[in-house]
Amino acid sequence: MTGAAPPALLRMEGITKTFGSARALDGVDLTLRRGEVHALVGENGAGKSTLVKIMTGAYHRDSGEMWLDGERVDFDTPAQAQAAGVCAVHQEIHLLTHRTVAENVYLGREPRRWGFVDWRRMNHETGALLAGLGLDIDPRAVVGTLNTARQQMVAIARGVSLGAKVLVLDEPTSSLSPREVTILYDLVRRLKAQSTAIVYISHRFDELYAICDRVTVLRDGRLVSSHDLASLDRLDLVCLMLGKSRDALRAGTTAFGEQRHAPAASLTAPQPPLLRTEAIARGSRLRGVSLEVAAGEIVGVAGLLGSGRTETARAIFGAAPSEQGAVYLGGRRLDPQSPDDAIAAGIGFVSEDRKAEGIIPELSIRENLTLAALPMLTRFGIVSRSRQVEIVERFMRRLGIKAASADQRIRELSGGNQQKVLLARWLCTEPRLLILDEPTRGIDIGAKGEIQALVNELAASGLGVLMISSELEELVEGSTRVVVLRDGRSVAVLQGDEISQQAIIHAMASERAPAAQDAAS
Amino acid sequence: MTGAAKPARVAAPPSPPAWRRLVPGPAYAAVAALGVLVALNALFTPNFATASNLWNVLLQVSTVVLVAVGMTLVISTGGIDLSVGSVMAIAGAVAAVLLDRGMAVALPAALIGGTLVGVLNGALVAALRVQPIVVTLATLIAGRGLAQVISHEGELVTIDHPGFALLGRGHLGPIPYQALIALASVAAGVFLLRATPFGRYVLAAGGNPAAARLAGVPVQRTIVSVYAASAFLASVAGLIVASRLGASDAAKIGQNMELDAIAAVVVGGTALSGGRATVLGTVVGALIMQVIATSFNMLLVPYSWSLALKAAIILLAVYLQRPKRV
Amino acid sequence: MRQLPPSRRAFVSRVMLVLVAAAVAGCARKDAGAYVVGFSQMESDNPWRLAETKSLRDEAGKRRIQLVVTDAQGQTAKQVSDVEDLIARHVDLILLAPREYQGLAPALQAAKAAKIPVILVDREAAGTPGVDYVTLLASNFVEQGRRAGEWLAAQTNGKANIVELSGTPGASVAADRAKGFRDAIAKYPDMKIVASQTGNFSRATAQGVMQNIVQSLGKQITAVYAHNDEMALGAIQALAAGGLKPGHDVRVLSIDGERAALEAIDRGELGATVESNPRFGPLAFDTIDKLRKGEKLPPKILITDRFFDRDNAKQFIAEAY
Amino acid sequence: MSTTSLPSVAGSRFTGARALGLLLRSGAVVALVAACIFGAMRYYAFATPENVVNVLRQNSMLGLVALGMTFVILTGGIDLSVGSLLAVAGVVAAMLSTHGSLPAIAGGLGTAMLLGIVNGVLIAKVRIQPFIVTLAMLIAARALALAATAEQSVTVSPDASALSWLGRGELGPVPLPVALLVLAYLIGWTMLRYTRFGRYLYAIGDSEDAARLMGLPVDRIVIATYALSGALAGLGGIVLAARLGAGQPVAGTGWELDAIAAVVVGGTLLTGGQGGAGSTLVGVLLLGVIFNLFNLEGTISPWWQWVLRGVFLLGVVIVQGRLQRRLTHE
Repeated sequence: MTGAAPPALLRMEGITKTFGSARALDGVDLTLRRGEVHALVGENGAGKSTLVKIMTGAYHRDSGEMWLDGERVDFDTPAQAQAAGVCAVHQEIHLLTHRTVAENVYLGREPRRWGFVDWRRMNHETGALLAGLGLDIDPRAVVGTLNTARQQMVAIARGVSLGAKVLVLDEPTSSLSPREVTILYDLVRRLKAQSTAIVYISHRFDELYAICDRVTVLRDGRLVSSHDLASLDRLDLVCLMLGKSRDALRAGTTAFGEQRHAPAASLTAPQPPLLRTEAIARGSRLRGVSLEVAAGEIVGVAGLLGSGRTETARAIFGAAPSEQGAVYLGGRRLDPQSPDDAIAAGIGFVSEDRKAEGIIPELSIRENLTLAALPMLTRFGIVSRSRQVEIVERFMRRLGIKAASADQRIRELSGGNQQKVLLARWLCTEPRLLILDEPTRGIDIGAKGEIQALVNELAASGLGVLMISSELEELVEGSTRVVVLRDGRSVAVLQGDEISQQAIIHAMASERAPAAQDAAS
Repeated sequence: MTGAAKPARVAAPPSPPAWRRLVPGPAYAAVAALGVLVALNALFTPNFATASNLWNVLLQVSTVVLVAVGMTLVISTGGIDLSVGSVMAIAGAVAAVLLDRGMAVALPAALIGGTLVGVLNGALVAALRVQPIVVTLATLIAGRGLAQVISHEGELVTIDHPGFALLGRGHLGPIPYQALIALASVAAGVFLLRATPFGRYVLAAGGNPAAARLAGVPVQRTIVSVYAASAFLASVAGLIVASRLGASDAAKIGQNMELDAIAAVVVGGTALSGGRATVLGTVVGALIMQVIATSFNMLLVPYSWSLALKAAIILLAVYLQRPKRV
Repeated sequence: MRQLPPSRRAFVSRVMLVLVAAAVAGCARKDAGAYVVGFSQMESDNPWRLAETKSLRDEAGKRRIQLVVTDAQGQTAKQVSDVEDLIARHVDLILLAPREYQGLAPALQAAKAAKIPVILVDREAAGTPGVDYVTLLASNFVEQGRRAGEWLAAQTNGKANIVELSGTPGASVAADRAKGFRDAIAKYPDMKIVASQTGNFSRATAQGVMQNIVQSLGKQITAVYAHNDEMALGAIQALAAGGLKPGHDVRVLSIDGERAALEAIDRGELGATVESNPRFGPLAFDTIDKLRKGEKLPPKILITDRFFDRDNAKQFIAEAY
Repeated sequence: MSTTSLPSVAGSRFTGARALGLLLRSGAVVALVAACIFGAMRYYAFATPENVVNVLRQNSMLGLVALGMTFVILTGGIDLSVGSLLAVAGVVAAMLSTHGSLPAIAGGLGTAMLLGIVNGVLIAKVRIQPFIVTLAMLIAARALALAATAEQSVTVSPDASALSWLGRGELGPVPLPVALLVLAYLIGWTMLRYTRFGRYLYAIGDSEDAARLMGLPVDRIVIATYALSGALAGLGGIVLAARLGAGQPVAGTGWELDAIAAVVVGGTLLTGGQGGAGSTLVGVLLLGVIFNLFNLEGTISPWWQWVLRGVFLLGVVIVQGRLQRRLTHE
């Protein structure tokens, strides 16, 4: 640390927090300066969220000290922290979805007139606030009717209106499109100029380098180091996070290994593709997507948020059946009307929202893993316990699922292990086609690599994979072909050497200049 | 997902010892409470610890157990069934009215009639996604009226049929038939939940319906089946009560049964939020409530005291079994 | 409404039309000159109440008087509301079967204000006959309890261990029948109530409760006094199940005189039942006739209750309710 | 800086959602109007001032209870204990009436509110589900009422004139219970719409986690809500006792279900966060008018009344379910 550093706005020293027998934080220090964007990084379980929750009063620390503006502070509740100027915008946006934007922004400190809520003033001031932040959002709109990006903006606006000196953004871009990301950057820079300190948590290195000034790295609840980001290259940062030396890492950031842009052997043979969709459409979000997947192939699906990526997957899987167009599997028309139809035909689907649409939290790993395969494990209406156990053991070993036992509740596992169980749920049905929607979102780098390698291996063994991802590296390195969607339509198919981040971005945003280019380069 | 409060890698809970798997879920508190209650009664209540009283308690608890097993299934899907009492009355009424055409007509008709109410409940909950508490509140009200309409416009229809009387009064050795029927329903419940796909589907539908649907679980069918099962078991209970009484008392059969059954379920350790179920726990819960009622009768304690104790037991049991905060 | 889309507006107006048609078709406007009697029944969930309502309906039909019946579902609050609705309907007279002694004052006041005469049926309510209501057609519940007690004393030579199955907690009939019985046995030091638990006037509840008491007291029990026949019938089942022979080891007696009870007497299981006659129809309408003719009425008219035991039960089975 | 414009998809959907939301609530209003028109055409006695006052007065007590239930349901909770708390308050008020009106009213209200606070503390602090806590309170409070009175009704002392006035008095042509009802709903409506406390109820029902993270004192609000529900049930009980001239330990049996039905029929969602006082009042009146029509008809057997009530409730709920689904799907 240089002696010339500006005075700290918020300082945390020796923060320790224990849950039961697990030490979540162990003597962590953090210093925030005025007007800086401070990245907080680390793998799952590193203690980022715990640190933030202590900072914003949601948790109480076991020991350690905290100073804000040079004064010792001690927050018992989020309310106290907010009053002192420390605010958080969480990853799952915590807003009231049935209430209006203005109500959300002013919740807890509504402007009043003679003791009663002054609606007019509340709406007016919210409008002014949003406009001041460069946002065009109706203060009377019900939050639930806004898209995720706008909800995120509302959450930030709330923090700003609270007069936040410290604003924590926890994975703010996880559900934003590159275009929306630039709006967020605008906002962050504007706040920075107003000398707000921003704690920025993200898994995406592009973002960190694009917007952050300094970085604090945590690992397993301990502070690894704090740096100026400019003096640290990506590889160094990954090494710090993983606690590995620079040499131990492979060149690529994904685990798909060698670029496998050469088409799979099967694709060259003149056999019908495994999956073919013909201009499938549903409502206003899905307006004509055609794509093909051959056995043994990983087909990437790229597109901005709202381009119909997830809708495509759900239509092929029958969860939200297409209203027009056709879905062919193995040359025969399928048009699944429910997941049952798709499953029976040999399709598996791992949803992007693991928590809401993937795991059954109270059930064990065993039950979660075999849920889709139950009809196959049933004889005379009874589930064969021995076959169940055998399958579960086989897949836990093969996928390297780390758990105390197959009877452990799935909600106790880490995100990466949960994702592996969900993959195994489909693999044990022996599917022909696997649809993966954001297979590596929100999981730590180690598990991410394992899953990517596994997908690669599966495809090599003949499975067709349709992989939706918002990580361009993943698409570029993993896919034999990439289908690019825009506004609910498939607009481009990239093959072989055509596949590059530049090309994908170009296709995603063809008529506009690739706005997110600086973020993605 | 960043830096969760429960780092899985740091603290993977140890695998439970084998004996723990015998006692399902978090029902230890309930089992312990039952043990304490029985022990206290054996010491202080005259004639409590006798074989004949054992059969007596089993006899009385069996209808609640029947209904509560169904309720366990419903609650583990995250639902609730307030209509069980009225379904009991409907089944009793149908049987009473049709008995002069023979048991072969009356019994199936009663069971089907009662079960149809459950199918209606399930269909409304599953297909129209109306909240279970409202749907079954409506069928509770309408069902009670219907039962009275069926039994000749509210009359108390006397049943005089020796075969039918066996259902509620017959014995196999010292064991009452109805206790055997209840036992069968418990066994079926345990078996369904543990060994069949249906059981997994019930828990999956209760634990995370969206995920269950995407995993190919027939969620709607499962929910309809669960309400139908609850109504079917309630119908059986209704027939037993009618048989024991020798009359279909459409106004009173099954009154407040929903509360007794729900109490048994929650005391037994099944969470109202769904996704977890323990049929054996429910049996324990029902036994606790029954032992309180029986012993208070035997000790001739005023009614209001036993109510107060019941309330306390419900709270205490749920408090002890509440899931640890994460 | 201004936000309704057109199709919905059309739907609403169609519904309205149907409603109007239904209303006009079945219009229940008061026929000029017809005499309408309102009957506020307190509940309808047991045979006794049903028999009472039926008796009034039948008699009204016979005399071509319109009878409007409301059911308070066992709630005093609703009964007050029911009476108010009858007043609003401008009935000419109200028969009121009170849920409780207390709590009906506002109903009586309202009727008085509307100049609609009220005749109380089967139970008393707080107020003065001739002022707050015309008269009371009474069952004497205390007397019923007393007669039961005396019969038991005579049968057992003043020596008995009695289990009392009482009615719904808080119901005045239960209190009256308990009181009369206690008054009667007070003279006999060897007649003891060894257990008194509520059976809620319900056969099922009483059966369960009795089963438990049999478990605890067993052969000590020599008599069961139930506040109504339904509970007695439940108790008989429980006694038999517990190995005690009803009518032999244990004398069972109750009040009401419903058909099932008379049959039980005939079988020798039930010792006796004091009639609580539900058939107020003829008496009620005779009283109404007298009132319309301007005759002076006594403050209380007692309905005669018979007493059924081994000697006479069989001959009344057919006519019992 | 220029205003950055985001793709504005929300605008058009928003008005549609709003219209449906309005219909969701106005569905009950339409039904109420229809029932009234039906009654007025069919029964000469229906549209008389006398009958209108009757309906309002008869339903004022349930109305008070349902208002408290609305608050609780808005937070996503449920209060099954209201019927028992009503009985406790009535009984306590009647027992204290010999000491004068003030102790009687204060004692009754205080006891019910205290029990409501117990509910709230168990729910907010001990974190047991509302359904279970209030189910236990339903049983325990009834036991309390029965035990305190030895299962007998308690007469309200004639000396407690202010207490009696509460149940039987009149303000001009308006019976006092009705005035109280109107006042309570006015205050309730204002509270929900124009006070922080009211806004917080919606916030908690919408998302308790979000409310907590936004710094709302969630526990305190939840406790206050159940206290309020208890107090309103208590007020209902006191008015009822005053009206009947007696505190009955068995009063209010099953009223929790009637209150829930009224709230639901009005259009408040049991999931919390949506609905309001006005819609509950409509729900109460709608169910009240239906009972009134039954009585005016006078020839529908009680059991058919049960059937009709259940089917009606089912119908309303189905229609609302469909509207609600359309609302969430759009």
